[in-house]
Amino acid sequence: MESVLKIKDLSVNFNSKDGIVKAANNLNLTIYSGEILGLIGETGSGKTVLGQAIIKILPQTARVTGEIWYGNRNILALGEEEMNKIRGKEIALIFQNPSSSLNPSLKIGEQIAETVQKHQGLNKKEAWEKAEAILSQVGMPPRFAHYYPHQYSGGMRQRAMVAICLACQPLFYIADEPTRGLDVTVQNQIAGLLNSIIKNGKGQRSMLLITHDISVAAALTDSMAIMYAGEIVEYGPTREVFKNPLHPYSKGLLNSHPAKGLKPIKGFSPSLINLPEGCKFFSRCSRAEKDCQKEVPMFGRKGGKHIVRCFYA
Amino acid sequence: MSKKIFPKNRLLIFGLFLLTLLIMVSLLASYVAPFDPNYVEVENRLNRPGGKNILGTDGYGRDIFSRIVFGARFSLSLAVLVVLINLCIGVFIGTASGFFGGAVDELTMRLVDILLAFPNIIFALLVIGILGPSIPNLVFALVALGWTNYARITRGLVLSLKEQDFIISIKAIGGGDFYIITRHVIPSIIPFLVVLATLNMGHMIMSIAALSFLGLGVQIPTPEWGSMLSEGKQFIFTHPHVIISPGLAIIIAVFAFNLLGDGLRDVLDPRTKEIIKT
Amino acid sequence: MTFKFFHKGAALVLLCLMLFVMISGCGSNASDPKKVGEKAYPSDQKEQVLRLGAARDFKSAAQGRNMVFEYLVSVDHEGNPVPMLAELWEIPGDSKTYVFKIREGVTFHNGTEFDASLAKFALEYNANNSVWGKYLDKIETVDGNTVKVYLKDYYPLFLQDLAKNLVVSPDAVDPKGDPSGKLAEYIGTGPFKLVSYHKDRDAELVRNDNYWGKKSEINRVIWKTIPDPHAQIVALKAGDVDMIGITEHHSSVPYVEVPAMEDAGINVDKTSYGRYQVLEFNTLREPFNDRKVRMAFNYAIDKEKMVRELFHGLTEPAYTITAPWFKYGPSKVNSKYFHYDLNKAKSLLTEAGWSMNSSGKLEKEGKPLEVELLIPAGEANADAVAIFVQSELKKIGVELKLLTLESGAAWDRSKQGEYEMFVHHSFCLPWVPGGIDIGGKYHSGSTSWPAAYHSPELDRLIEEAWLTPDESKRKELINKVWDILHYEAPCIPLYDIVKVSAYRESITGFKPAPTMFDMDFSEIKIN
Amino acid sequence: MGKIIIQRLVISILVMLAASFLSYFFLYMAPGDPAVSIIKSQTGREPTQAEIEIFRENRNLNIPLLDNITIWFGMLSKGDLGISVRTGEPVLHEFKDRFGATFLLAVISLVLAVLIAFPLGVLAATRPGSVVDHVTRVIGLGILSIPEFWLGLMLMVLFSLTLKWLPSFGYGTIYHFILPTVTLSTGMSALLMRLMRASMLEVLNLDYIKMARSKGLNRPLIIWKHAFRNALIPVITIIGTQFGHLLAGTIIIETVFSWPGIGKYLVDSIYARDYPVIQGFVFIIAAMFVVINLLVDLSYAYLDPRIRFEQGRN
Repeated sequence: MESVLKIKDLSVNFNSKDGIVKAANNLNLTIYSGEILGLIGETGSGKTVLGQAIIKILPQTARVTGEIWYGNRNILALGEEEMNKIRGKEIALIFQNPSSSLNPSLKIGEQIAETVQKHQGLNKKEAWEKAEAILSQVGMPPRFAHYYPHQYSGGMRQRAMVAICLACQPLFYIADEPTRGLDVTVQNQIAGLLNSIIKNGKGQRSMLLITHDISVAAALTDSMAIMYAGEIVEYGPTREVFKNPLHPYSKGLLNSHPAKGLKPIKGFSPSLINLPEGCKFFSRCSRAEKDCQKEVPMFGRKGGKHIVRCFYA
Repeated sequence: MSKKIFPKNRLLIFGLFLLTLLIMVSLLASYVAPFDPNYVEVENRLNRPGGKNILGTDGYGRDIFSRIVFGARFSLSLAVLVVLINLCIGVFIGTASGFFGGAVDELTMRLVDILLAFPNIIFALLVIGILGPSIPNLVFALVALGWTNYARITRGLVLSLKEQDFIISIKAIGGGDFYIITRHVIPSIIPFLVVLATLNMGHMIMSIAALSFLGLGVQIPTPEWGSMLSEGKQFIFTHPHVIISPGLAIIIAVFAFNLLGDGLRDVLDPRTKEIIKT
Repeated sequence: MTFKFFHKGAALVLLCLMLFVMISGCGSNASDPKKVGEKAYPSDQKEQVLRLGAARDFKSAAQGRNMVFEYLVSVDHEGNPVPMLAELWEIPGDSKTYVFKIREGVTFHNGTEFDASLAKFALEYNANNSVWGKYLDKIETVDGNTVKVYLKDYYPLFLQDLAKNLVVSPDAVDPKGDPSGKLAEYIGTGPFKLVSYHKDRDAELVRNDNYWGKKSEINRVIWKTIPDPHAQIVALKAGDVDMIGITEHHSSVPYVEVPAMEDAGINVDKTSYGRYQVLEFNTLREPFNDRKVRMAFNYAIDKEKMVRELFHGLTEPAYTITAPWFKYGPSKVNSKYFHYDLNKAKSLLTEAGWSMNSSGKLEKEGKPLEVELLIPAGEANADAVAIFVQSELKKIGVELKLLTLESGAAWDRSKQGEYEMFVHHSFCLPWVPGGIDIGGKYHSGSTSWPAAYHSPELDRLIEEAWLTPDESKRKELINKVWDILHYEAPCIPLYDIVKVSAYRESITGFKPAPTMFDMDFSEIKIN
Repeated sequence: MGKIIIQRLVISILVMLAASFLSYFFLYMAPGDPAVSIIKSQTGREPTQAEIEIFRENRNLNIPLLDNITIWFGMLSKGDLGISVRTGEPVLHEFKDRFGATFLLAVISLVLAVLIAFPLGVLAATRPGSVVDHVTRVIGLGILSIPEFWLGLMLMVLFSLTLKWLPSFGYGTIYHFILPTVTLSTGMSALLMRLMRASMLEVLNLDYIKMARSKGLNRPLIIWKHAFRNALIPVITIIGTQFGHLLAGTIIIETVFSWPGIGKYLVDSIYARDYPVIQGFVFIIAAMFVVINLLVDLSYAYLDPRIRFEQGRN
């Protein structure tokens, strides 16, 4: 399979009043065309930062190092103007929390149409027609284009959000917690919608699905990366990871799922400001040994594509 | 913390420095001022700056510098007085209104709405114009409407505090209203009040000066900055120095309070920024 | 979607409405002040345009009205009645009947001829607003140019009152021809006609070519309202106006500006109208119930220095209660009575029982000599005078406190006698100077000044003078009044508030009008 | 929305009535006789008792307080604000004749201030911590510390007296507008700039701005179409509530520049105790205040669809 996006040694730091926040540390990740890659982790593990780093909309205070290869272009080396040709047109970001991510003072139709206008050079009228078409594509009546976000229900807003991202038919999608805060039935609808977008892409479209929801990840993704404290700790095809989680954190995460009996991991994830040396999971790990505290474990390959960052897995 | 604040808040430090200077000058006015601010010597009137009168003399031959120095004492203490009265009334009404709610709240907030609708300088003009210029009338005119802003903001803060877990839990374990208000509510809103009062100080100094300028402020021959401008206005085209330096004194004092308030707003609590906009 | 329509629509309609109302509200006068300004420049050599900078709105200033309207009887500088639209008058017998002979050949600006019946109308119109109206019995026209006025009682000020009664056309009042109507249009007989007027901005007048008297050389007068005196001076220096100060009864031109104006080549003219600024004593209270203290205060103030330093020597210090040259003025008293003399002041105070204590302050029985000077807000130059007097009195150990009150409140205090010293200015023409008016200050019946100096002897003399139609007898009585008053020193006369008029060099022939409410343009020319 | 407007209108009318009643009451209780002050201002001397009586009778000043108030409300219901004691002209005329000048001064200054403040505020907000941001902050604070009337006097000294470029007073040509409007708009623009910056900063940190960026929209479009419009809402509210401040500033500036507006007239009427004028002016000013607030509400609804629709549903 062809890779769409290759992340190499990506680190993201923020300067804050209290010190340097290390939101991502030496991340490496490859997304292949046609696949949905799940990025799983607790809140605050740096998932969202990764998503926004790919499309380069992190705040100015962020310091990003490493490489992100999109096709043959290193996104991190691109200028703002070139980047604007990629954003929305080739890579789209589906935000979490659509109620705050949709502009309250613009009609949904306008928010879709302006992307089309920008990337496809259509005039206003054509862009609006297109916007209505896209809305019906995501399962909403075209007249809803004339409504404002606050007139939509939560599920409809998420659909509208998907519609905005779908507007220019990009090939690569980043979906950031797309099902968060929705009813279960609506969650399923949105998940189905996302799935159909990728599956209808004839192997051309791919998606990075950022979520903390294990069941959504299990249902949608082809492969999975588990993130903890700014690092990826385990990666592999979804089925294998689920069947046989290797990292102690992955095990805990999968076990904390209600379906498996709700066994929470003891302790809290470390603050991203004062990260411990060595394995970041050390303090909460039941299998930890002394050397875990000294050195960050390297990835070990456990058959096929399944890799894990743990000395004892 | 302090190490990091320092370079970022040079303006705050500068404001604090200016203010300290002003307070020192007004406290030590009789030592700083070279002359009696009310000593009239008509033979020496309208001297240009320089010589034994650093900032020159006014239309009656009084030393402008000495008048500005004593004026600092007067203008500052009057503004402080007005702000304090406003603060006390506003906090009292705002707290009562926000904490107890109900009909009292409804009634006071309607009253506040009505009073806020009144342009305060126009009101002061009306009051002093009718009752005559005097310090009690001036204070009354500025207080009659001045407390409303404090009441409004205090009420808002108290309302949001009331919903917070720690207040609810103190209430649950049987803490009395008075105890909660004095020990928990008021202390938590102090940072906001400090910022508000500091910014309000500058505004008050200007309002008092404006009213004095219109001849509605303090009695002659009190050395007050606004009335110095009012008296000096007749010399604007012949001897502009008479109105330049008192004006600069007002600017420096107001600037000091504005810098301080603005800086404090950044330092004290990030929420102050959202609540106190101007 | 009806809501959407409602909102955008309503917002727009309301906005438009507001704007329309606001603009139409101001449209009536926002349109053409520029026109006036443009016309103001005398492009045509033959046309003489005089631009006046005035502190007040044209219609609210007596000087403005007096360009358009005239009186039956006017007064001269000293207060003697002189003929105007009444050529002459007779007071046959009982001094209650006046016969006026109306000037012939006078027409109103609308073309109607002025005659006895119109004079009768004007008198009836004014009777409603004048004190003499209360004494009025009836008005009769004897023939085409004779009017007879019958008063119920003798009223000595009748002719002087007429000198402030405008002769208006019946067409000028609303409703037309109704003597109790109100003045609506400026239709008079005066030397100028009003052609355009914008409230608080300007007015334009053209010469009345049918004027009965000496016609002015000026074809057109532009009245520009500039409330601020300093702005007036700038306008004069910049050539935006030709003349300032003439349109006010008070001196509106600050004395301090005069030297700089003279340096800038501007002619400055000062005219005394006998208006004196005085400090009144409360003679019912300590310490001013003692004549010696009142005299001491008079001696203690160096008026020469005050006038020289504060007023640039433009005015004259005052040593009589009012101007001696008035018809009923104190011409016979010793005017040098209260010249500056610190030693005399000190010894008078010692005589009065006040002695200097160790801290340089006067005291009597342990009580320091502290008095309060009440200043009605807005009294011209009062602040300057007060501060000067304060510093002068300090030299003899008196502490003077200053209290400025809103003028209404200050006058209420005077009515109640609740003051120690009070700064104000005296009566002036065309009203009879203080003392003779029964309501005046120094008669015990005065409601405004119950605490001024009063005595039964003074009351008797004043009443007698009031009721004596014979001029020489009356003058004799009045001289006695002034003698008593100047002996008792009931006030401190300070200085003569001269009216300052300033005009550009190109203007010649300026002549001060007989009263401060009039303007005389008969000789003025612009070169 | 309709309901809200009606509710507001009712409150506003109450406010207006209360305001004029209060001002009237104040005047009535205050010392001093309007007859005396008005005759004094016209003749420059103390009136005699006889003159005062005539004047009081002619101008209806002898009517007791309560009767006068009922008369006034009766006239008000017919749109009549009474007749000025001082000039004998209808109050509404007096107001209309002067309001244009005040309105023009206030509006031109406000427009000028908006034109200066909004771009600068946006500029500072889009570059937080930059030199531009710091400089505008310090200058803004500095300007806010200058008393308006003093600034007016200084500009007068500089541009009229020293440089002789501009007229110092009066009304008429465009040049007459420059100094007063510049004076008024200076302080106003500093205030608006600070508000705009704060509001813009807040909006720029919101999710939908990131969303707009992620769509590949260019910066100007994001700033002006997405952020500015939303940042405007709180600023407009404050402009509305600051209207009284603006009017007050105008009154002081009018006395400095001899501007023939309502400000100076109101001050003079207060001194002369011209009851009907003060009462009427206070009523009209309160009414304007109410209308401005209503306009602000409407523009608010226009800018922020949430309010428009949610309240419309009620």
